This record gives sequence, C-alpha cells and structure tokens, in this order.
Amino acid sequence: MTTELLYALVGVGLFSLGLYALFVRANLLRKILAVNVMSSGVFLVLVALARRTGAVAPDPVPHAMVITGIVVAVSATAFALMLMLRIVQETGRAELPDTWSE
Amino acid sequence: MDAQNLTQWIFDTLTGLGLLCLAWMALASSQLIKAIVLFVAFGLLMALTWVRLDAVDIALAEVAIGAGLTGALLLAALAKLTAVQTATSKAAHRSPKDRAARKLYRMPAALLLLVAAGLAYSVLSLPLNSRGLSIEVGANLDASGVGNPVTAVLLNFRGYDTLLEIFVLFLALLGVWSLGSLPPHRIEPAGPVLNTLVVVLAPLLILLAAYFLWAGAHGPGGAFQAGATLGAAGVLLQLAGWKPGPGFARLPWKLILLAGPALFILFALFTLVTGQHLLEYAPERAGILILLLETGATFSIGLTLAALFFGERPDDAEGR
Amino acid sequence: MTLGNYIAAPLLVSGVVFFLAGSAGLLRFPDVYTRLHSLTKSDNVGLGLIVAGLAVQAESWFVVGKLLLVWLLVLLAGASVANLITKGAMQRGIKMWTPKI
Amino acid sequence: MEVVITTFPWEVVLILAPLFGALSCFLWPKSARYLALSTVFVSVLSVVALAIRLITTGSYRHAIGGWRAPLGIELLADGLSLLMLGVTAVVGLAITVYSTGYFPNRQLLRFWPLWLLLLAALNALFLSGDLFNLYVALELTGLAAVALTALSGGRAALISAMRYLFATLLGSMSYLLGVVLIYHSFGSLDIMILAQRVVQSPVVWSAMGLMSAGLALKTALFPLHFWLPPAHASAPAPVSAALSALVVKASFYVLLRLWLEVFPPGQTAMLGELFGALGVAAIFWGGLQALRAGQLKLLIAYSTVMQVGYFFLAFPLAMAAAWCGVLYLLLSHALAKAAMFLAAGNIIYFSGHDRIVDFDRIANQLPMTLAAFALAGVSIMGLPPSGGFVAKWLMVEASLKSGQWWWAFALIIGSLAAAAYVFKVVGHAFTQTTVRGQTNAVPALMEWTALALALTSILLGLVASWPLAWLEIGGMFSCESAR
Repeated sequence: MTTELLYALVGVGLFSLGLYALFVRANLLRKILAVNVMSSGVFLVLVALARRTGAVAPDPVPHAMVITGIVVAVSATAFALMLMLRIVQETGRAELPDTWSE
Repeated sequence: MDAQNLTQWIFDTLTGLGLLCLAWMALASSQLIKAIVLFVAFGLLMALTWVRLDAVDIALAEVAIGAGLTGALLLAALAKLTAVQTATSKAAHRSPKDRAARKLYRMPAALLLLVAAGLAYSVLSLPLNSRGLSIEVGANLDASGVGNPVTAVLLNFRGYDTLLEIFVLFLALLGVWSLGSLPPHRIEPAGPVLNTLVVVLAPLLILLAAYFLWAGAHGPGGAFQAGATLGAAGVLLQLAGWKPGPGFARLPWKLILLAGPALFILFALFTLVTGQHLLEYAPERAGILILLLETGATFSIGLTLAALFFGERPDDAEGR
Repeated sequence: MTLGNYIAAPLLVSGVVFFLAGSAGLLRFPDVYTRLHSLTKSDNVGLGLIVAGLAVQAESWFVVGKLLLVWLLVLLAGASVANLITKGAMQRGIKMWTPKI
Repeated sequence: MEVVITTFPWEVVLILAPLFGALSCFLWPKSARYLALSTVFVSVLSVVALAIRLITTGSYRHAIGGWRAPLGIELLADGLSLLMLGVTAVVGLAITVYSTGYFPNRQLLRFWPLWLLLLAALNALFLSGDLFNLYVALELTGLAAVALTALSGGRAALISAMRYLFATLLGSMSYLLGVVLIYHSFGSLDIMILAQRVVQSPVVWSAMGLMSAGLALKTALFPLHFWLPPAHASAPAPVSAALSALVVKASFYVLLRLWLEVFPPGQTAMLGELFGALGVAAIFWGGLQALRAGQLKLLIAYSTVMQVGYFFLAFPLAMAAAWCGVLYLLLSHALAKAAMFLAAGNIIYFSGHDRIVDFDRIANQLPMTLAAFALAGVSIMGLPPSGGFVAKWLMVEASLKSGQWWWAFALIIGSLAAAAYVFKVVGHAFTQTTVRGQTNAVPALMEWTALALALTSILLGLVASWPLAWLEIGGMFSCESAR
C-alpha cells in the first residue's frame, strides 16, 4: 500500500466517522465537530491523491482547492456556532427538538 | 523494504491511526470540553499530515485556521454556551450526558459501513498515476506573476474561486451579525502573565502575518495564512480583555473589513470595462496586482476572523 | 558521520528522553499541578536539547536563529499557559495532592 | 449598439453587480433600499441583453482570467443557464420590490446584503462550468439561504435554520467528495472536458452516487425533504418565496447538468428509475401533508416537496420532451410558488397569522392577494392555459410515448391533490370567523407584486414556444417536438 492510498483511505474513514456522528449525536456542538471532521476527510482524500504525479512536486490545484475549502469550513463553523448559541438562548438546550412544530 | 521505507510506513500508519482515533474520541467523548480539546489535537495532527503529504501551504492554513481559530471559536462558544444556559430561565437541564437523537438512534451502522467500504473500494480502484493539472500549472507559472504554484492557482488561474470564497467569509460575518446578540457573560480579567504574553505575541503575530503575505509569492504562505495569523492576534487581544467598541461597526472599519472583497470587485470591474477577460492580469503586472489583492484579503480575513470570534455586532453588544 | 553528527546525536537522544519522562509524568502524576510540572519541564528542556542538536547540524546561521526563535516562543507560551491553567485550577478550588504518609 | 450587446460579457455583470450591491448595502445601510433596487434592475437588464446575445450568436464560454479549461475556470452561457438566470431575475425583482414593504426596518437592513449575496450566488451557480467552482457557489447559496431563514430570530426559525444548515452542509460535503473522485480519475474539473473523458467505472459510480445524493438532499427529494417544510414555513415570506422558487432549483440545476453532460448514459439508467420512484413517493407524501397542514405557509412548503417530486419524474423518462417539460415546470413553478408565498406573506402581514381555519373573509379584505393565490394555484394544479399545464402536458406525453404510463398516472394524482389543497385555502378565505383579530393594512405594492407573478405564471402557458426555443441554445436537447 502506498502512502497516498493509505492517507486517502484514512480520509474516507474520517468522512464516514463524521457522517455517523452527525446522525447519531444530538448535541449541536458535536454535530458541528462532526461536519468539520467530515470536511477534513474529504480534504485528505483530495490532497493525498494529488501526490501521484510521479514528479517531485505534487499537483498544486488540489492544494489550492483545500485552502479554499478550509476557509469555507471555518465560515460555516462560525455561523453554525452562533446559530447554536441563539437556539440555546431560545430553548435552553443545545439540541434540536424531535418535532419542530410548536 | 529498506529501513527508510519501513520508518516511513510506520510513521504513516501511526499518523493515520492517530487521526482516526482522535476524531473518534473527539466525537464520542462525554464532555464537550474534552471533545473540543481532542478536536484541536486532531487539527494539529492533520497539519503534520499535510507536511507529510508535501502540502506545506495547507499545513500553515490548517494550523492557523483549522486548528487554531476553529479551536478558539469552539472554546469561546462553549464558554458562552454555559453562560447562556445559566442566563436562560427556560433552561431545561436534562442529563448532562449527550442524549442520542431519538429517531436516528438505531440508524443502521451497517449501512454506513457499507458506504465506507464502497468508497474505500472506489478510492483503491483509482488509476495509480494521474498527473492532474500539474503540467499545465508548471507550463504557465512564468506568466502567473508568482513563483509558488499554489498561490498561482489561488490568485491567478482559479482566482474566481477565491473571489467567491472571500464572499463566503463575508457572508458568515453578515450571518452571525444578523442573528442578534447574546446575553452578556463575564470575562475573567487577564492577569499580568497573560497580559505580558499578549504584549509579546500580538506584535510578533502581526510581523509573522506580514512575512507570510510576502513569502506567499515564492514559497509557502499567502493571504489566507497571513489573514489567519492576523486574526489570531485579534483573538489574543480579546482574550486579554480588550473589546471592540461600537465604532467598529462604522464606516472606516467596515472599509478595512471589506478591503479584500472590494479590491477584488474593483479589479474585476476594471477588467470588465477594459474589455479583458474577468480577473485577467497582464503578465508583467500580475505580481504586483496579486500582492495588492492579497494585502487587501489579508486585512479582511484577519479582521473578519477576529470579528467572528467576538460574535455579535459591536454596536449591538453595546446597545443592550 | 561528521563531527557535527557525533555532537548532535547525544543531544537529540537526551531530548527524547526528557520528552518521554515528561509524557510519563503527564499520564502518571496524581493532580493537575504535578502534571503541569512534568509537562513544562519536558517541553522546555527536552525541546531545548533537540533544538541544540538540530542547530549543530544546521546549514546556516539563519536556520539556527529560526530554531532558537522556536524554542523561545515555546518557552514563553508554555510558561504562560501553565500559569493560566494553574490559576484556573486554583480558582476552581482543585486541591493539591498530598502524599499519604 | 447591436455590436455592444452581442459582444459584451453580460454574464460577468450578472455576477459582479449583486456582489457589488451587497458590499454597498453593507457600507451604506441608509440607502440600501435604492442600492438593492438598482442592482436588481441592472441584473434584469443584463439578462435581457444576455438573451439577445445568446439568440443572435448562440451559446458561448467565458474563460476567466484568460485561462482556458482545464487550467482555468470557464463560465458557461447557454439556453439552460439563460432560463435559470431569467427566472432568478424575474422572481428576484418581485421579491426585492415586495421586501421594501414587508420587513420591519431593523430586519430590512440585515436582509439586503444577505439577499443580494444570495442572488449573486445563484447567478454564479447558473453560469459556472466548473465542478469545484460549483461547490463554492453551492456553499455561498446554502449559507445565504440559511442566514435569511434565521432572519426573523424566532424560535421556530432558528431551529429550522439549524436543521437546514446541517442538511445543506452535508449535501455539499457529499458533492465535494464526488468531485474529488472525478478529478482524480479524469484530471479535470471542467464540465465540457469531463463530458468527453468520463467513462463507466466503479469510481464514476461512487462519484455519481455521492453527488446525486448530496444534491438530492439539497433539492429536498423525498425522503431527504425533512428539512424543507419547517425552513420554508418559518422563514419570512419573501425569503420563503426565494427558497422555494430559486434555491431548491439551484441544486436541481447542478444535478441536471451533471446528468445530461457528465455522467455516462449507460450508467444513469438504474439511478434514474430510483429517482422516478422517489419522485412518485414525494408527490403522494407532499400532497397528503399539504392537505393536512393547518398553516398556509406549511401547506405551500409541502406543495414544494410535491413539485420537487415532479422534477425527478423526468429522470426515468430521459427523453427530450420530458426534459423540456421539467424545465418548463421549473419555470412556471418558480413563478407560481413565489406568488403563493408572497400572497401568504400579505395574509400574515394583514392578520398576523397564517392559520387557514382562522382566515376571516380574506376574499373581501385582500381580493388581489386571493386572486394571486388562486391564479398561482391554477398553475400549480396544471390547468390550462397556465405554464404548469404546458409543462405537465409535455411530461404526460413523454411518459405515454415511452410506454411508461405509470409516471403519467402519478402526475394526474398530484394535480388532483393540488386542486384539493388550493380549494381548501380558497374556501376558508371566503368564510367569516367568530373571533376578529387585529389587522394591518397591506401596502398596495405588495399585493400587486404577488398578482403580477401569478399572472406571469399563467401567461407562460400562452407563450410557451419562446422559452422552449431559448432552451435549445447550446444544443443540449431539442424541444422542437414539444413546440
């Protein structure tokens, strides 16, 4: 197994772990962490496989894509955290109710 | 397998397992604070992985943004969470442990394993050699105005992605500000030790940001790493008890906040009016234009990240 | 092996020993104060030894300067954070461990 | 003059103008109303100019930065993008005008920059010819939509916004992983280049599954629709209109592009059948829930779930007439659904609630609003001469022609359900309730906007040949038989 494939598989594992936690965990902060783990997994697959160029330097396009992705992820996280805090302020709990109607 | 390969293999396996374990522990831990600390550790290990994968630019971004600022945001949110929960009269204290979502509790983990296996299979079936776009990037690097291929892709070849992405960051701030304000929570006064640390570190971080900005043209670094470092300085200042006043929602600060997107838009309008392609650089001026755009972006990213850490609109926080 | 390597190797190895000891202390010591004690010691001295070992092998003075800067920053951060954690622990009223006699 | 129109890059104006508008609305909130209105007018004019250019010179691509694909990103202007941009401009104009009256002042200030960013994101998405750029545009769209959903700050709005945020993030992640697999197999992100390179393989299966699932989640295809009804019901009415009319269509548009251009035809057949089956389920479930809904906006939201079901019926049919029908449905649904939500907004503005049984002689008090709702209902039901009728006719014809009559059956059942829930609302609008609530006078502009949108959706049935002809620009498919 090459280094590239190993890390790509770890990326797949992180994606699946995050996905599982996103469904199973009720606490909103944990759900936000889960989304971040998922995105890390996707980025890892993207960058690990970028080394298979056969040349000295890896393919720079995935690197640029990941930097863009990291900024998008932190933006979404910041917004999600504030939304969570406002929900806690309104409902007293950092969880989504099972039914949404009043 | 020679000794060097074996060491590398051991290192890779340990790192990979470490990533999976840390992620799992962060997502499964019973206390939120533990989860966050483990998540930050996960981010640091990710940064190490990026270095291992020859992606130093991403490693810098990950340390500064992924682990650093996201960690700070998470910790701040946790502190506010406790404050908000005690301030809310409606606080319905359930069991402190995480209650699994009722409906999805029995979500078939087997199905998920199947998905993971399918994904793993398709990753393994990918062609062993693919050059991607490295040759195209290499062939046009001279015309891009910078020597670092990642910066060339970010600011020139795929500069349009970066334009949209800066607006994503701006949008996050608009979104956070539109959510209104939280009840005030008490911040511990900073002691002499923290103050000294901030006094030493904040100027150093600003210097480092300038270095990243400059270095990005030919080596690892660039606007995002620089902006995140600047943002970290802002976070440090806030940790030491400094608070942005209502003036920070007024025009001069707004202009700095918008320096990045505004410069991008102005440049795009310029190319539109002069009949060029959108965001087209003349090769001889590309270097200086990219530096200009990156400088604007650095200020915007830094200030936006610091503002996101603060949370509500500064004039909202004052008005209550 | 050059002369530099002969000097560097013992420095690096002893640095690793400090880190190992520090990690063992972090895991095995009874309370937050003693754990911090072990952690900061290993960070400061262990890292100092490793930096020294690497500096001997460095190609230029510029690299040596950067390595030193790394060490100084870690010293500063480690010391301050240890102080902050201790302060927080004291404020929360975490008692110091006393050996049972 | 003509030369300018047929050579100027209008697509760039469509992206830059709302971005510029968003920045200036943020900087100068006092004149935000006028800045927003002028931005939207510029967008409408640019779409008209773009249409003229496309009709005279055919579809074209704009290489951003002068870098051609695969290195750079290319914008793509053809009939399909023109249709989506046109809908966005018309509905966007209506919502902008409507919003000047609808929101309380403080919310309005926050609304403008977010709203213009949403418009910019949608325009960018409909013009993008690059898979990763589409991801960034999808994220921009999703975040703007969620922020707008939470704008009112109420408990229900916040909770549904959070659920919506997780759904949209999960959808983008899944889509992005698919993009990663595609990029590493075929070495490009450009749709046109991929169209030539993509061949059947296990990786393409995975990528197709991931991207389709992510986009279906964002489009709220049953059973992934769970986030839509609460979000669309609890957002402010103009925002609900934008979400149902435009945002849901954005992810569907991406799916359609991938389906028609990137994924190899041999591989799409089985997934197409699945999509069709889920579409039928969505029609039944959405129709049932809409009939049961006690609140007007929730009813309209479930009607959107149902309409999304119709969109996916085209996938198993996979023939030109079906695609044309679906796109026409998309067009008329956008107008009709926006009109419905704006009408619901008028009712909420007037009486302070949207409980259907407590409607107190809305027919007398807000005759124009009720007319708008009923006319939009005609289009949603698919009665002649509305745009909805033309669309459903095309789809029924396609399903009968291909011998798959059961899809046509679902379409007709859906129309009956739509008729039932529209009449339920209209019926209550004529009755008098015992308890009188306090009422606010609705500005005439708001009533006129809703009515104008509803009338346009009816008119679409009379001028069907034009939009269908525009769709053919770029030669993705021919709607000739349909005309």
